[in-house]
Amino acid sequence: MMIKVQSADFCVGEEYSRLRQNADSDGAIVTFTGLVRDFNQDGSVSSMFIEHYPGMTEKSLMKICSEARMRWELGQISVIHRIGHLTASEQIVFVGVTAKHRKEAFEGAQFIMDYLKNSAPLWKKEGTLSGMKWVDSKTSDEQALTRWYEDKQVS
Amino acid sequence: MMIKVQSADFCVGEEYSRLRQNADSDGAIVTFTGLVRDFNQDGSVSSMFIEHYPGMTEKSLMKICSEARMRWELGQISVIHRIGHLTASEQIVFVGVTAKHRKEAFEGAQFIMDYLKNSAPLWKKEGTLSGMKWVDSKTSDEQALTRWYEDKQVS
Amino acid sequence: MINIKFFADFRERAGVASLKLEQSGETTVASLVETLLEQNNDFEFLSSKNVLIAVNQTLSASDAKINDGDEVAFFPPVTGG
Amino acid sequence: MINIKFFADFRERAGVASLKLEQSGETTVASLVETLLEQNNDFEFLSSKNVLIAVNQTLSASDAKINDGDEVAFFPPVTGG
Repeated sequence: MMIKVQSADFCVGEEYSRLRQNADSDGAIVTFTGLVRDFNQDGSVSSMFIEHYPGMTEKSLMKICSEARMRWELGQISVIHRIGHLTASEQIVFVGVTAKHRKEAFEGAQFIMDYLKNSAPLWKKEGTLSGMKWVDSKTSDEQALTRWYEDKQVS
Repeated sequence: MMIKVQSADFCVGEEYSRLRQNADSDGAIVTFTGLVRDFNQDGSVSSMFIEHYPGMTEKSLMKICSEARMRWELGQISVIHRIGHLTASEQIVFVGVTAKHRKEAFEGAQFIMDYLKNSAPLWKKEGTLSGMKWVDSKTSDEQALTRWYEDKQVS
Repeated sequence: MINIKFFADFRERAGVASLKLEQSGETTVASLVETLLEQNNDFEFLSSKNVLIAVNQTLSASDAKINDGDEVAFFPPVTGG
Repeated sequence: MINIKFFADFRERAGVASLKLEQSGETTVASLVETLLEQNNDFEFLSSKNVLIAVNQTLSASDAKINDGDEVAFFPPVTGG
């Protein structure tokens, strides 16, 4: 389990190689990368600032990954979240998961992203045409969680 | 849409970069990579041979990707499947998808893999302790398809 | 002329990767299979349950129509990915 | 002493990132919020519906118990990822 909260960019190729190197007998590797989109609900986004709660962010990401491990048989897990100033089309977040089978790898990665979006203490401020503005949380992100409720819940 | 059926290995980092470069306003990139696992139901796998139906394999993969596009708003799609001789822990298959939102990217990539496993004319022969042996198709792969049946079916 | 192809396990059991069969007028995959079985016992595997059929590289059922010049392939359930 | 932190929009509205509050004996987050509201109108945002609370860096409810030395954070719904 590798958790990083950093202002520096990351290289998906390198992260993938690290996961693969340690994948042992796993046959499936799924990666998710989130990018700054060059638009959103309120108009053109030219830059972004991501604030976080130092210490708690890492703790929260660790907890989400542990919860994913309790639900699926997962091998390697890597989560990287960037903080600070970002510009359009930059990489924000990376989640990589290895597993014996593809279903576990897909679901594990998707679960981690859904919970990260809803419980990791990170906040986006977007630079739009009308100035810097805190991004509102989306109900679609809350809804995304409901599919994982059958079993148990990450607090 | 980029479909490749090749004996050469591929580089996930490069494939990711190509997807990202053309991602335009997409905020999510999901990649899946399948590896030769160093074991299976019947004992240790040391090598593998993948046979395909030249022409139909490409046609079938194109059809699966088109079907995925009809169900989700997807941006870039890349599918690479290797053929010929492979050894343990080598990369077999790559699926990469970009989309505006993560849900679409995850589901699109998972859908493509589920249908590829069940309808692309490719066959694995594994070198086990007891000689080369054609791999049996798995019921779990057929079951994986059922979640996509709600809408319509790829023939 | 119908162009017939076998893949994987079926190719090995048939002992050939492809063969051509004289055919005049429209027929179906099912009657093509009957013709093959009459010709040679090695094609016995074509009567098993797990036979996938592609006509001109598109998955098809055994009642699919075939005509002169068509390509018909027989193969076991796929195991790629 | 309770160590109080604010993040994002709340940090800007509070006008401070953190502050310390004298506290003897056990109390709850809810009564801590009352104390803050009595002190300063700027903390009005703490009575809105969308306030997330973390006690010692773990998401908690407003009836969570807090003691001397605890860290209590208030922040709006998260928007990372």
